[in-house]
Amino acid sequence: MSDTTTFAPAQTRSNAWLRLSLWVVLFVFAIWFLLPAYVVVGTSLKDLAEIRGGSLLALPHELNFTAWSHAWSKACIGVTCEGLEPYFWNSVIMAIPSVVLSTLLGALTGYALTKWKFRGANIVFALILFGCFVPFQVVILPMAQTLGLIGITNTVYGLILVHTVYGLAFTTLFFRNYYVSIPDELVRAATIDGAGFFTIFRRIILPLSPPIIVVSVIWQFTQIWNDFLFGASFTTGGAQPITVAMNNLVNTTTGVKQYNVDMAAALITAAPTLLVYIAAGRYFVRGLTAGSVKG
Amino acid sequence: APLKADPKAEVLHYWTSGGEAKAVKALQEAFAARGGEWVDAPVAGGGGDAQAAVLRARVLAGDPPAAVQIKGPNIQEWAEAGALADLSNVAASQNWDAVLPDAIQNIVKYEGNYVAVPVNVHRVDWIWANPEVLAKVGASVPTTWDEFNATADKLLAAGIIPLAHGGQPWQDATVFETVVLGIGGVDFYRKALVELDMDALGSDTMVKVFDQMRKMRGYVDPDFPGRDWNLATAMVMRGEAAMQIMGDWAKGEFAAAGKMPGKDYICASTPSENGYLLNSDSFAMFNVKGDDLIAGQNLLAELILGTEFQETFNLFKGSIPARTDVSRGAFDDCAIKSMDDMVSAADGGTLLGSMAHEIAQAGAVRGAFIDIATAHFNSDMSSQEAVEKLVKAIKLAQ
Amino acid sequence: MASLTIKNAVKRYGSVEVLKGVDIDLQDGEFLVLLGASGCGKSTLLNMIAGLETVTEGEIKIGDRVINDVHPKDRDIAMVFQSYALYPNMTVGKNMAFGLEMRGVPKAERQTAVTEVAKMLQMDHLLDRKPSQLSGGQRQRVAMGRALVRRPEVFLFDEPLSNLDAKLRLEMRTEIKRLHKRLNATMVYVTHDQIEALTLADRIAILKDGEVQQLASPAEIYDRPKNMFVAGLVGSPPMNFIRTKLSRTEKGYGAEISVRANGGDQPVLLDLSDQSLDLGPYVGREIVIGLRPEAISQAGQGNSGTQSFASEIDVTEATGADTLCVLNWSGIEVMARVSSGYAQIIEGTMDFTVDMTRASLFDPETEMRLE
Amino acid sequence: MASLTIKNAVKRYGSVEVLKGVDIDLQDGEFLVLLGASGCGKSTLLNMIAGLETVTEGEIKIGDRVINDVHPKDRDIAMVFQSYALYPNMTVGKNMAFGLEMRGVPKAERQTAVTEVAKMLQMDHLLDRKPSQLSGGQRQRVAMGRALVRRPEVFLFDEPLSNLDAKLRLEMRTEIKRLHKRLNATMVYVTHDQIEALTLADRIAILKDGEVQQLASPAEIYDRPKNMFVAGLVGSPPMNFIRTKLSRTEKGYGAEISVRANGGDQPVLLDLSDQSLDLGPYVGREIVIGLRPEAISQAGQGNSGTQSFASEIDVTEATGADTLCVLNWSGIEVMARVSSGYAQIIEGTMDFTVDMTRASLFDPETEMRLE
Amino acid sequence: MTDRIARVLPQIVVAPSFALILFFVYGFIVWTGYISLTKSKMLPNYTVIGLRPYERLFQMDRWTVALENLFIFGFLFIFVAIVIGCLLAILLDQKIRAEGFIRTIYLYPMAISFIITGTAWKWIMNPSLGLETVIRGWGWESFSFGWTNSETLAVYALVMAAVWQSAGFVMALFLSALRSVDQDIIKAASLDGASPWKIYLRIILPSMRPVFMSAVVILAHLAIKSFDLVVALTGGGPGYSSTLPANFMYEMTFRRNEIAVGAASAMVMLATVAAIMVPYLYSELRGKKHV
Ligand SMILES: Nc1ncnc2c1ncn2[C@@H]1O[C@H](COP(=O)(O)OP(=O)(O)OP(=O)(O)O)[C@@H](O)[C@H]1O
Ligand SMILES: Nc1ncnc2c1ncn2[C@@H]1O[C@H](COP(=O)(O)OP(=O)(O)OP(=O)(O)O)[C@@H](O)[C@H]1O
Ligand SMILES: [Mg+2]
Ligand SMILES: [Mg+2]
Repeated sequence: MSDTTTFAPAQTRSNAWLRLSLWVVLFVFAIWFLLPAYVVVGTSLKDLAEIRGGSLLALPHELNFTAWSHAWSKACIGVTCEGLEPYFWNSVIMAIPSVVLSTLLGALTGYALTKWKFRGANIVFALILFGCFVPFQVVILPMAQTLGLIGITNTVYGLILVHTVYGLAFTTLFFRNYYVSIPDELVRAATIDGAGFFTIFRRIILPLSPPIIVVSVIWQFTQIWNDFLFGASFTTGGAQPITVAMNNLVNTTTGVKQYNVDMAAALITAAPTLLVYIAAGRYFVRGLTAGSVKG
Repeated sequence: APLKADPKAEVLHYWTSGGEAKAVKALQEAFAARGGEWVDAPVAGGGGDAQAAVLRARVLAGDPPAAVQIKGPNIQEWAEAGALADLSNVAASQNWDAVLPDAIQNIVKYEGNYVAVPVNVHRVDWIWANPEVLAKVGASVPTTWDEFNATADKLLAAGIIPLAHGGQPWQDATVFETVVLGIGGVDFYRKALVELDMDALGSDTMVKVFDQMRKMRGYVDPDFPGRDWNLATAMVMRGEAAMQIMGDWAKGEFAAAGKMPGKDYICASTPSENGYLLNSDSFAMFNVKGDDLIAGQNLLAELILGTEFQETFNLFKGSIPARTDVSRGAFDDCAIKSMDDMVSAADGGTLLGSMAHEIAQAGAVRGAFIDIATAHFNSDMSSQEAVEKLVKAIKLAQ
Repeated sequence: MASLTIKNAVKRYGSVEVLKGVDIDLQDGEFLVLLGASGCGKSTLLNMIAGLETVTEGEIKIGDRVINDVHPKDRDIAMVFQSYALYPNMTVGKNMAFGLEMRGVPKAERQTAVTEVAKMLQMDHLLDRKPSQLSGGQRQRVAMGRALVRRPEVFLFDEPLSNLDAKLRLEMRTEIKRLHKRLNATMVYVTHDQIEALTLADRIAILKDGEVQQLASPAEIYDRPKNMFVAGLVGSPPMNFIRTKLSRTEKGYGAEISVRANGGDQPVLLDLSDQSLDLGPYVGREIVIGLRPEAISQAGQGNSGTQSFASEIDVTEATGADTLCVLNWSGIEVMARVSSGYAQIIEGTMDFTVDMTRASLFDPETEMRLE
Repeated sequence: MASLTIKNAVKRYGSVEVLKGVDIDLQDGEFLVLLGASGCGKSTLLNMIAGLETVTEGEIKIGDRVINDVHPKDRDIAMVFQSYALYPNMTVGKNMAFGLEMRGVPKAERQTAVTEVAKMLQMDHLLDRKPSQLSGGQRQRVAMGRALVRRPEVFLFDEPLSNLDAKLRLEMRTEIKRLHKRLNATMVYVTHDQIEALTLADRIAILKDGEVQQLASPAEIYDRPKNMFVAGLVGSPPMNFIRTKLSRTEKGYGAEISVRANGGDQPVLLDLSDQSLDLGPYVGREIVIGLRPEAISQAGQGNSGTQSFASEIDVTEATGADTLCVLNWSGIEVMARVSSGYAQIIEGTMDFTVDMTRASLFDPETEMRLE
Repeated sequence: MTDRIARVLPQIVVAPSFALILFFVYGFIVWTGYISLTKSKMLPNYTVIGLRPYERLFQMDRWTVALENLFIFGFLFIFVAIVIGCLLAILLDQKIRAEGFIRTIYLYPMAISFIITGTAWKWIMNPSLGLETVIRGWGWESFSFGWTNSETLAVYALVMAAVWQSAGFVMALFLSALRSVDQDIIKAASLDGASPWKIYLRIILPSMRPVFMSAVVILAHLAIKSFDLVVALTGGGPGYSSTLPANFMYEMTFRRNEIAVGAASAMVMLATVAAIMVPYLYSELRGKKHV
């Protein structure tokens, strides 16, 4: 990693200038990337008078977390005023099984497609892959009918099914591309050792998969957590995920629009995915290169 | 009457802002007071945009909510699709025929039977004006469009924004339909926007309408796109702008800010020959299974059209009750003017459904109108071109 | 007990025929090396024996049992892979025990077996390491250990040493040889390194494009290659091929070549009278004379060639033990191997002696050995 | 003109000293090979010459110019990399012309130069291919062509052949040798393959842990290694080291070993009288006798050893040209190289002759050659 | 017996996933295709009327605009995101201290939903609340950032916000690829006399074609699915100048009771995607035969 592109004899003077302009560019981009975050966080920490009086970019006078606690437990959504908390847990209950299921299925499928190549495996993979590109708006109506048919409409199971299915394309892609780089000989050796399909998966392949599991989990978690369309279309009321609730909260006003609460709500909604990225982003990037970039 | 099951209703609505939310809360409390279990299903945003998807998804899944906030021709279409429950029993026992004006009855009845409960009547063709600002240029609220233009020019010269306006297509369409009503007259409005008469749509009058729209655009400040209507209202309140053309839900904003009608702000109808553009919210009851849900629907219907709720709700919302026998005592001058005007318009045959607010036309045609109105308003399209496009678009949408 | 019989084995991938009917018969305890260039089908054949690839046509037997449709784990074989294919997530001990565990061997027994093999391979101190913590040679050893611990009847090796550096390769080669002697198990060993083949094999099967070219002992392959392909494949530097016309001489037969020496080309008659075959039908026709570099050496000092003549040296390469000289005969580069004492000579003409008893003769058209 | 002088070159990465003061002096047109195990600093030194790494201490000169701070492109050098480092997105022609283009050579001239070099390397038909469409050997050739086309004064090679298979390696080796002869340019060549080093070099510098162990001609390195490290590194199979005690004998000096023969151990006195150095001070002390395998051969048939005795053969390995036998002397495995005619003998005792004039003696403590 | 099961086990294991995809992706596409040929209005209706919905679709000005926008948006978004991502990757590749920290800053937008992204940028671009007033307040009177308010610039506002969200991701892709470039190639080019800048431009970037392709595919998928961003940032406006096909489809299907037209637009969208993706997938899977 330390072995990056540098060219030994340093022509120091022009280098210093280059270095400086490099930092300037990096810094400008950092500001650009941070600007929205700054606005959102800043606003969420201000009180209403401050918001109305000052500019969007002014620093908050003091760190005022009341908007946060309000958004979490007191803000009104429709006729109930319990804040985002119950919906947060809805999202958790929805996201965890979907992530686990789609990752597991993707892993198994990717494993079978790469390490047990049967006739047509590539076509099957291409067909699955194309699933990445279906705009979700297209599937709402037939999905609604299907969910109704199965009898899991307006339940968390419905959402888990939807997210699992439409996450599968991506997880399969990730795992497939990762497993392609695991030598086939490992599977052959294990076969001779007497291990079967699932034993090899469990004992050999899965222990090698953490990097790509991280990718799959982060990607799926982000996608599912941030989903609005499915959540809004297939659930109502108390069963809604946090994104829908946040949207309702932001659009629910009794009296004056509370920008600070809205922003705090947006932050609470984004917090889990943000934390995941900040904490595990490095592994995400690393695994992603293994999983989707074929260089 | 004693029912076998406790009433229960899932209510799908998009009343999540301002007075609306308070009003729904009132309804929910009343429902609960009668032993009902209220399942709240708010879908905020976009004036029902998001709700439309949810509703279709739920109906297709065979699990519709009990009561849904829909209105205008949509009610007829859902009824035609066989999705709506018959409310004749409640209507008969509560004697709805007697208390609802014909214009409203037409909206909520399908093949002679009630399938929806009207909540209120909004008037759309209002001008909300700031008297102080008008006074600065020595003007009063205009009563003709020429006067409007003259006043606006004066305001412009004085560096005041004449017209506060927001940036969603439906707002453009709202202004558009008041201009159609004013410039073209009641009959033209009916021919063009209700009956979709191609001659009327393609007429010179329509060209004039667009000419006026082009002028209106000049009276709006450049920052209007993306602005919410209530922010435009606030501009009038603060005196940054002189007037706003908006339905009477704008009144809720004035009220919330503690402003008094007549004193802090003036409500006047937009220039027209006694025209009245009506917008009415209503709840449609969908076919559901289960005694508790049916009981809930009936109870809800009864409560919604009950005088008590009609009064509280409309006081919050700024509109006027759908039924005519609610006591006027608590309502302000603007509301009373609206009530009076509605009666006289109904008598004079000048009571019209709003196109922009989905009373005159259902989705596709309304969408076509809105498309052209907003496209014209937001570009430098010529009036002639706009008319041509309008004719084409309406033909296509029918 | 564990003989291995391959009868007319054919492998097709779709319409591509990768193996075109291979026949090999292996005694119990024999060490067979499959030698061939990359892509000739060595691994495919090995995988078919292991049961990792299906057999398109033909029959594979271990002992008397036809195993075409037997699952790999029931074939009583073990395989060592080029990449070692160690399970990266398991310790060395676990790696070795895995096959036993899969076969339901009780834990205590597994442990005993693993310890024993680890001792034998002198790697008992490595048992708790992960493969990533091992050097290349150690990994190779673990891969061998994993195969050994199951005590199978047939061992398969797929280029097990090609990832090692020269020195280690040498060591491990000797070790495998010694193992074979000790276990006396049947072994099939794939390589494309001819030195490995020559040193290890009881018999070598030389493959080309899915066909066996020659199946014989190393000495026979080296001394009496069946065709020019085999002759060129085995031996380093490879056999020199000199194309010339066969003529009848007083003593029997001979072939004239022109040798560059002292700045000019000199005609030299290579004497083929010692060849034990009847060359009559070839007289007047072109033949190819194959001469190994060691059959051409510096004259004198007890080198027992059948004839001697001077030749100019183009380039020399000292390889330590001996020195290679590039000569020019009939316009072709010919390698000669001389003792290292002569390494210093770089240019100039020197006397060489040629041992024509060791020459092989080929038909230039069919490229087959004349016999 | 293009001599290369490295004076006390030191390279440090942080506190790690990778090169510890290297001194090398190279004549114009000389071919130097840097030989050493992986990680000893060969590439680092080469990169320093090329200007790809800074010089921590010391001085590097090409001709009379100190180039420590000269940019790589101005040093008039070209380099061939182990991975070839061809630009994957460019055709062969573009690859070769790129260096000229960067130096602002006009297009027509570039073309001429490229065509000429391509012809010389017999790859003019490849000019329009991308590197990915080439075989390993062809890639190697392109990498060479890219270096040649600029006609630099110094060529640097970093293990250029290690990615090729044995046969190609041999061919390319000869080709490089011939190129050197033809261009007469100064060349520095890194490898860890001792055969390559021995065959190519005018002089070899043997590196270990960042220090030059010996800088001498191949013959001297092979015959008179300066220490045991050098002796063990060069030669395959490596030199046998026999540790024993030096004693005075009638003829001068000798050292006793025990040789396994006919089932028992027999004492044998190795005669060291022919050694041209004064061993007096070492009498009674332990020394290490280094004997190359070819110094131990089968007795008779003109093999001119200085003494002969019987020894039992443990394992034999036929490598074609000759056969290696593993013997057991003083409990140590000793390799002997016998002619291939003896390949068939597998076990048993045979008479061997040892050429003690070719023995090297080392001090077991310092591991230095006794001189 | 068990052997036979073992032999088809891989197929059995793939089957559920494949069946799910077949049904929920391809089944639904077929369903949508069918609906696009019917007279469906407010609810799906299965009476076929032929290609009429497609005719109507292509006569709609709104659709033309949406399609045009998709091409403008898609092209610019992918192009700019790759350029910026690439540039940042190169800059970060220069042995930057605190690289991990900066990388996180660049990458975090990927974690945030388009709804929040859109809302935040909507404020920042709001002429009276956002950046414009602030910068004018600093004395730069002519500064204008009200892209969302301009019919012509609104699409570029979408591009900007979308780039903001994805550029860091592209950067990460490229950075990893840069790190795996053979160092010898760089050395060789340096010896050949190429400046660092030339080395990147002429050698390294051209050799990272696969990464470019991966980035294009991932960005294309984001571009096609962009729906929330439009809703949150411009609402499709001013007018409908910044709608994208996904928004068009939604509007038709759910707001205008034109399910058939909505379905037709979806089919056109899918066809566009397929036209781009199928050749890519084909070449990708072809080329990977040997792995
Ligand atoms: N699954 C497959 N489908 C089609 N052809 C294949 C397949 N597997 C191998 N081949 C082809 O079969 C031939 C023989 O391959 P094999 O792996 O047996 O060669 P090899 O002799 O082991 O070569 P190497 O020395 O490179 O390992 C090759 O030409 C290869 O391309
Ligand atoms: N950038 C660096 N920082 C720290 N140590 C380094 C760096 N580059 C190389 N080294 C160390 O310097 C030593 C010599 O490396 P070098 O690459 O010169 O070895 P080499 O002889 O070329 O080996 P090989 O045969 O494996 O190529 C190694 O121990 C290596 O770990
Ligand atoms: Mg192979
Ligand atoms: Mg190196």
